[in-house]
Amino acid sequence: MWTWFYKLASPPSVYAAAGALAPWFLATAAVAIVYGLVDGLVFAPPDYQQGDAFRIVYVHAPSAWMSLFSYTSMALAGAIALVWRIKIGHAVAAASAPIGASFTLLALVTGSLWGKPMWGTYWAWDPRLTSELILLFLYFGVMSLRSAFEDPARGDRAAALLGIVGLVNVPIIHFSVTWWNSLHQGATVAKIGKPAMSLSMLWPLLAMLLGFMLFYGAVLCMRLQGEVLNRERQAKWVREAIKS
Amino acid sequence: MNVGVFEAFTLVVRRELCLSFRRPEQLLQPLVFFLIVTTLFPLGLSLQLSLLRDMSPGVLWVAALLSSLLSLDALFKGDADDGTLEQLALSGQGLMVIVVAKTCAHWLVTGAALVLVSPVVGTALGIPVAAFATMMLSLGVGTLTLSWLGAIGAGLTVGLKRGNVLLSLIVLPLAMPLLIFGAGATDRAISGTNAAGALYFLAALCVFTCTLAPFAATAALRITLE
Amino acid sequence: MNVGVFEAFTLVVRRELCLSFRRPEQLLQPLVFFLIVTTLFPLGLSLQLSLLRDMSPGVLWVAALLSSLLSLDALFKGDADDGTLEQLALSGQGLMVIVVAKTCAHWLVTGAALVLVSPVVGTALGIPVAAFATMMLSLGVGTLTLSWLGAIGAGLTVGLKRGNVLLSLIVLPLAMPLLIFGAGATDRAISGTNAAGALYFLAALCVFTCTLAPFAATAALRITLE
Amino acid sequence: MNTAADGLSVERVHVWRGDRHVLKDVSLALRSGELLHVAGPNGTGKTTLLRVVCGLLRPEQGQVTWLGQSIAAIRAEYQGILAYASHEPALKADLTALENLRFAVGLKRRVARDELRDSLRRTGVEACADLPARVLSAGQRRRVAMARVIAMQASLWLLDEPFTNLDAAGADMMTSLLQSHVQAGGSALVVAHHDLMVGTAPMRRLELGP
Amino acid sequence: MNTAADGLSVERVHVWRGDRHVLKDVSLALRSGELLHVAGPNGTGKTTLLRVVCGLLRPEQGQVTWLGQSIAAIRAEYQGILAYASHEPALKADLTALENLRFAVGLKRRVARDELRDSLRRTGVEACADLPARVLSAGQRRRVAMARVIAMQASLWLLDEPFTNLDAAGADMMTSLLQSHVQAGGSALVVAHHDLMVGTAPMRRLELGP
Ligand code: HEM
Ligand SMILES: Nc1ncnc2c1ncn2[C@@H]1O[C@H](COP(=O)(O)OP(=O)(O)OP(=O)(O)O)[C@@H](O)[C@H]1O
Ligand SMILES: Nc1ncnc2c1ncn2[C@@H]1O[C@H](COP(=O)(O)OP(=O)(O)OP(=O)(O)O)[C@@H](O)[C@H]1O
Ligand SMILES: [Mg+2]
Ligand SMILES: [Mg+2]
Repeated sequence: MWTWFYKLASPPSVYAAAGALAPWFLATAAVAIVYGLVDGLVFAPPDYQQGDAFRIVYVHAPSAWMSLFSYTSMALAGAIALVWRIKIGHAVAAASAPIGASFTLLALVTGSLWGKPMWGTYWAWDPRLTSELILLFLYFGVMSLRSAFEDPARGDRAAALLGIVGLVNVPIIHFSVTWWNSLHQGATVAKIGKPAMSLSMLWPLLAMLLGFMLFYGAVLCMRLQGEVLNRERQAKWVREAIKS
Repeated sequence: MNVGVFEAFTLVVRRELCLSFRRPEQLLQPLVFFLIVTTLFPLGLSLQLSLLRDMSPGVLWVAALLSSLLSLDALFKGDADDGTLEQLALSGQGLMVIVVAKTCAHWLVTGAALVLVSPVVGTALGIPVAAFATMMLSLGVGTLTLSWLGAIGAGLTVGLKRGNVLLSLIVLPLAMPLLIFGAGATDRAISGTNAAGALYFLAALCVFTCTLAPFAATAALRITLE
Repeated sequence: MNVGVFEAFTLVVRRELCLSFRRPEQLLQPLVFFLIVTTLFPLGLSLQLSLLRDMSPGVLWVAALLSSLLSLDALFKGDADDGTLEQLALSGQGLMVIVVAKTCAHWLVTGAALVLVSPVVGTALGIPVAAFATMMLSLGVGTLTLSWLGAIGAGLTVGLKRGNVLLSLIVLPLAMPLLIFGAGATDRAISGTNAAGALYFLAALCVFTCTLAPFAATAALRITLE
Repeated sequence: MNTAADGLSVERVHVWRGDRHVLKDVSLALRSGELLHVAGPNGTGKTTLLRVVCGLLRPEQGQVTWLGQSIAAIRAEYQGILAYASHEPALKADLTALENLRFAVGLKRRVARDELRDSLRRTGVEACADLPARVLSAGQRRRVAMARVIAMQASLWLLDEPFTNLDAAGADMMTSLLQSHVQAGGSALVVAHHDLMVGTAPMRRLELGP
Repeated sequence: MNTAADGLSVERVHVWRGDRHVLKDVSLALRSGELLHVAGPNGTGKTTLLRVVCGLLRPEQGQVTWLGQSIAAIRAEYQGILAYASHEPALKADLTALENLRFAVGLKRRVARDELRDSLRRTGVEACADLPARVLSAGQRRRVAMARVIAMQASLWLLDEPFTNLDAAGADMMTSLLQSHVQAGGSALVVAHHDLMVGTAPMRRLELGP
């Protein structure tokens, strides 16, 4: 069982798998995002309070969710690599950090663009917004820590550890709206039982989430290939792969 | 004649204190830094005294945070530079004992000292005497938490040149909740409302950090030592 | 084939920039520190948004000051630790050329960079766009002055362990006038009044410092080198 | 069966640094009462080997065992019996020579101040006992570092160029220290660029190639 | 009249460090084409003497002159003709060996990159030219430091234990470098604990006592 797992996690097979998966992810992501955008921006009814301004939610919420999701997966990949010494985990973590940081930035930007019509300001020092900003700083910290080391192996492990430590921030972001009174709106979609959103608005949102997720997968696969090549540049299989 | 964990702990603490007291002016530096930063702010605000009152908890806490942080980057760096960290790591004592001892010693010479001097700063910032107890308690708990967060950061950045800025980058985001609740507690104490909630939260944060951070800091140091 | 003063100056500046760019993330660190400190303050104020507006110039300036300061302690220390400072001192070039070159390079990678990023921070702190020009101008002049003041302090404290806290002690008091007028200029620009007076004063301060500080910093370095 | 179960054994160790394969399949065995002289041109990995043997560096392949057990598994015991002297003397500049010894040796074994003074006397720097390490000369620092090794009473010495900065008398002292250490049943791994002239000890030599 | 007006001359220099009278009335003279070997037990002030000669340390009494003029008076010219190699190799860890040379030598004279590479080749570390100094071994660093001395084309070499960390081949290289330097009319003050075997050069020895 374990040998099977290690074989699967070996760099050549990961490289091959990532290469094979990336186009599929990209294609399905395109379909989901196009459906989500068309349905969300054109067909979904305007909000009774916010009018059309609410439509930015179709970018904002998925990218905000993805910022948390990719942080968590980065930290988990790092943890797995740290504990079981599976090197490919570091490559996954290194590949997902910049993607996650981009999602975070996107969430921050779309959020503040939305904030202007809703709250009358681009930025407020609200717990949700602040903790999301902290997430961005954490991404920066992880990335710069990794590159600050001369020895890539140590940089990987140091970054993995910081990623794990920073994981405490994720629940804070998620629950900040319930723990403190906040400008930001509370959980709307994930309310168990009945979502506080009409289904015609919800479907495109879910499609966008799915699309973002697949897009993340696609970019991750592509970046992972680059990481693996760079890390294994001494290995025989890479030389052969480059030659052929 | 093996050396027990407790003995090793006291020995390392004594070593650190000895190093600190070897240069008495160094002991005073975080304190004086704290004093200076707290006096800077009112200046930066063009002396609008009415503002000062409202912002004193924030100023107090930011100053405490920065002055604690500034001294944190030397936590392991000095020992790494002159090779004594290797000797400590090969001492046969677990690395964790050494990390815990060094962090406690750091807190004693910065955090604890800062708490003692805080009434002076508090007076200068116009914080009422009635709020001093809460202020000192929250600062004590807060700086201890901070020393531990900083130990993780210092462990991760030891051996990096100009690690101190990277250290701030790592530690400051983690320290934000601390700041919010610490300043919140002080603020409530000043306005006379009940600060117990924020204090409890600070204490919980401290317990949480002090339980987990030793492991994280030790792991961090081990990673960078290799 | 003797090396002229100007050639030596450019060589040292290139050396410093090369050292900075060798680790691109280090270049970003003072900036990110600046961003972080400016986000810390509002948190420390328990989110009283009304306050924020009034104190934004103070926050901006204190953050600029601290982030410039943090990187200053590495100005000569790195070179002193690895023995290259001795080599520079024996290079046949006057020590002053080297001091001036190192300080200018320091300003380029911290001060100038900080000015460029200040609009972002300004937006977060709610500073109106109309005030940006004054803010950036004053920050540019101010950080240059600060780099020079810091060079004196760094010259005096090089060779001391944990000199960075001592450095702050030396530089911060000197930087107070800077802070007052810098924040004053920004404040006036925000409220729409004429900031020229404060700006002139800042410029005068800068010229004064840039004329005298090279001598002071060189002398300080020479003292500690012996 | 493992023939090296009664001492230090390094088995087929490989270490890469950056793109360089620094240690290529290095093996060695060292028993009590033995001295191994590690030699080789600059940059061939002698220091790296010593750090691997200490446990400061984990080899990518191969293993290091002590009494048949992997040193990572018996970390604390193993560290208890070894003394490492690196390229630098590893002294705190602000502490006196004596305090330096006290805080370093004190973590390994309970030790009286007189004993520490005695080991400083054996390396010829008793006069510097109460001077801060900052003001000591290069050779004096090296001697203090050696006094630390002695005071640790370790059975395995790992010394990286211990003759560096020592004057002629110091080199003789170093040689006789090594000799009495191995005669008392200790073992030592010594990196040095010139020949060791340790008279009676059974000495072997490991030459690392480029 | 001053007999040493055509070279370096140290006259009755005294230096105190803390309570210690480290240099007691030291005098020496060194002309072009000469090599002076400074020897003496650890801690007798050899490094201190070298720093005094460099001008890094001002003696409490006595004076150091070059061509009859006090070195403090002709600081820039004097520094232009000397090359000092201290106990540490004095390299920036983040810069490559080549960049280290470029920024250090470039302040003394205009120098082409090929020339620097050539001096690295002469000290046997051309292969390390583009590695950051951080990853070099102790001996490799020492060789880079020596390459810097060569590239400076200085007429006065002040070397503090230049044989440290060098392997046998490195020591031979060092000796022949010294030899060709003095044969070309340069002069050198070399601190070393063992005998220098520089064949033909007129070599003198200054023994510092405790
Ligand atoms: C810079 C400003 C903003 C930031 C940093 C931000 C951040 C976030 C984050 C991190 C989430 C994900 C929360 C989670 O998964 O638990 C989120 C979700 C969401 N945000 Fe924002 N937000 C901002 C502004 C806004 C504004 C102005 C609105 C609209 C009034 C808004 C509406 C939403 C909605 C509807 C969700 C989905 C809620 C859910 O079902 O969980 N956000 N935002
Ligand atoms: N990141 C890296 N990239 C390339 N080479 C490296 C890297 N790190 C270390 N090296 C090389 O590994 C070797 C390290 O060797 P080590 O320090 O063990 O040498 P040594 O045998 O102790 O030499 P010396 O006698 O000079 O002390 C050096 O040749 C060095 O250049
Ligand atoms: N502040 C001080 N108080 C007392 N003694 C001091 C002080 N500073 C330096 N010394 C002594 O001065 C001497 C410095 O000598 P120096 O470093 O020049 O020796 P050296 O001949 O180079 O020795 P080595 O061969 O070990 O390199 C040492 O003996 C040192 O102990
Ligand atoms: Mg070595
Ligand atoms: Mg010496």
